[in-house]
Amino acid sequence: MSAKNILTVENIAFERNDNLLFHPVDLALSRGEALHIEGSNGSGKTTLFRLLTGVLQPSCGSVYFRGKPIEQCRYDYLSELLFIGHQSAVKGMLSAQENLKWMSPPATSAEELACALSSVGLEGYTHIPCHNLSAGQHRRVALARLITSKASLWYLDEPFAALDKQGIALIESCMQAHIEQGGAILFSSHQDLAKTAVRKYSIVGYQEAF
Amino acid sequence: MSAVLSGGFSAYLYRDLLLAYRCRSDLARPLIFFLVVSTLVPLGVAPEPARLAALAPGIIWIMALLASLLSIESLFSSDFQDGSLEQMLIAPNLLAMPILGKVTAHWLVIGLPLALISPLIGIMFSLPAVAMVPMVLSLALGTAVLSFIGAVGAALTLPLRKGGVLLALLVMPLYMPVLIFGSATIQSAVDGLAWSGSLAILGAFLAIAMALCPLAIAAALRLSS
Amino acid sequence: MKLNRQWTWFHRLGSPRWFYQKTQCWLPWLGAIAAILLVTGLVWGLAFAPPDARQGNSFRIIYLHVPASFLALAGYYLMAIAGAVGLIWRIKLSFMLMKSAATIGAALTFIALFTGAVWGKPTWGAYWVWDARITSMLILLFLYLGMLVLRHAFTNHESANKASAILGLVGTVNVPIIYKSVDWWQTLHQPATIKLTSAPSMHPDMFAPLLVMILGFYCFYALALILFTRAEILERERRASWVRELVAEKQGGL
Amino acid sequence: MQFDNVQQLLVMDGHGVYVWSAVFVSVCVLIGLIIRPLRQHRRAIKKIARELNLKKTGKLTGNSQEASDASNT
Repeated sequence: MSAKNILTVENIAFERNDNLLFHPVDLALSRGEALHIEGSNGSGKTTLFRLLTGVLQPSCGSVYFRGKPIEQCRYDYLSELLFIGHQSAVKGMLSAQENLKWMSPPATSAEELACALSSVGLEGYTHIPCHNLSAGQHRRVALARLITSKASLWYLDEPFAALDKQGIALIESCMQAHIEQGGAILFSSHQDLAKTAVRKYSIVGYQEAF
Repeated sequence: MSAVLSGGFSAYLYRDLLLAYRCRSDLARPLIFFLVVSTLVPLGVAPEPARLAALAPGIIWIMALLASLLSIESLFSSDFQDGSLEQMLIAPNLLAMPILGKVTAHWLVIGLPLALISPLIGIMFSLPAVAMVPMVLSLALGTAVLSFIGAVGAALTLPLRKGGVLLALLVMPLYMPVLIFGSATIQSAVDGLAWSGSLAILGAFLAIAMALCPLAIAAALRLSS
Repeated sequence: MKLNRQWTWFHRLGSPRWFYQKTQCWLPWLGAIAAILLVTGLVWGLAFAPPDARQGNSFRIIYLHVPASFLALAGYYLMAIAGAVGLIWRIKLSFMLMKSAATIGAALTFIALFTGAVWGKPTWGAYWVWDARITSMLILLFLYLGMLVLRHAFTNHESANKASAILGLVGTVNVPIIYKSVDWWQTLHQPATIKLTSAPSMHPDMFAPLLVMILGFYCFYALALILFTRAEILERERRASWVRELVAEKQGGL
Repeated sequence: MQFDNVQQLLVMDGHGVYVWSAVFVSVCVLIGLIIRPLRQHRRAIKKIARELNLKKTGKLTGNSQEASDASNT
């Protein structure tokens, strides 16, 4: 595994109730590159993300971060990682700014938080408890982390879900900027990116194990 | 990820206390339950002070145990629903630290108030004054142990929809030693004996629970995703 | 396909197929030994052992109560160890052993409780007596029931196995604590009554059948464990090729 | 033999009912612990055999049957 690859995945498979969820996955991701994971509903994309972040242990195969298995370099792998899943991990009782402050590096100042929130279109909502906001706005608070985060490796599970046109364009520009700065992105989505060039990888659901 | 998350213990303790403070009204729920259920006993058993005083140590402890059990289920379920549990699992720091932070926050918010309010029940049960201090101390220490063991049950039954009763069944056998030594502290104080021994054993339970429970909770949380 | 877990002998030992075939020939022998030990022990204890001076003939229940409670406790530790092995090395077979040990353990604890309660009637005049031994046996039964109920609550087998393994480990830490605290609680509230299991101080004629019964129960436990696990293996591995050949061959033979 | 005849064995000077009820229940539970896994074992074999037959007959009537087989196992 050449050190250039920030992430290498060697035929990962996961078994639930004696059924393999998807055909073993083999992929590699290097700096300054985005990989678009395609797959029908229920083909196991979310499970793949859980396997990549190390929350679930694969039935066979393994994940390498810069050439080392993630079990051995857990600390620096996870400090370099930003994962945004289906759920937006936003607390209803906290305000949008408090939520973002909680999820971004401690050094970020109040101005940075405010400008990140305004750039995702939440100017007036920074100090309102989030249970008053809509699901789309919750999603935007979660995605504001893309601006404040310093992680180099991004895992985005369906970032464009519940977002309007303007939100999608905004997120795509963030991803474009991140790639140009040498970051790496692995994202799953049902729609294609308009501008940025991406490699595609499709997951095939598995009917029945061996 | 970010230093705030890797701060672990203090970060989660602060956040959970802030969240509890934001919805202060449901903090009173376990306390009101504790008071109401304790008033059932004289109605059910007998109002004579002598008989009540004989029952008081056990009853107060059982009510505190049930109040703590009631409130433990929501420890992880709100984080599980909105996805912040997944972020906790991915944080680079040791998973035991956020768990310690959350359980301490739960104890500060539920266990300690129960202990502080228990003299009120003691007076209602005509408990002798000498037993008030050991009662508060044993309840304070005991509810901390109950929070740790209850958190293990809550983490195990997290992915299940109706985990409430199952949580009680799983955790009840593990609560019994704490109940035995907790009510024994008050009982020996009422009888005028030295009560520091059983209190020390409660402290030992707390030490064991604080060391081992986070490991079990971490393993159970990883399982729930 | 490079398997990231290299096949050590430990893993081969843990493969369900090896277990299924190996135990095929052990079953008749184990069954015979267990039957002989249990029958001789029971007949010897019930008919030939001398009656106890104080309790008369009702003490003969000891020949069922002591082995059952002995095995119930030992079974709990075996279950927890199987769960731990399954969790650490992720061996399917040890999870199956754990599941079978949970069922057998619960049944043995029930036997211990029932015989203990029935024994209480002639000795203390009441069916349920809060004697230290019986109370800790009751708590052990609740621990077993907690394991079984938790296992059935999960739809996905893997998380059911892991959750009950974790609960088993938490339980093992608590079992000695529970036993010690119940003993301490017993001395606090009641003067020491007749200790139910005063085995060693018994007359040799009484003690010999007890030893035979304990050995018999151990063989029985191994037999039941193997039977339960074999059934579990067939259920879990029904898609494996060796299971299909086995069934086809058995079908051909019928 | 401690007792002269069977009748005394059953009565065991008054304690017989307790001893024999305990023995009866314990033996029933022990036998149950043997019968249940055996029955479970037989049921599992029958289930697998039925799956095998389904697959065998499936092959005879062409591949379309195969697809429906795979989905419902």
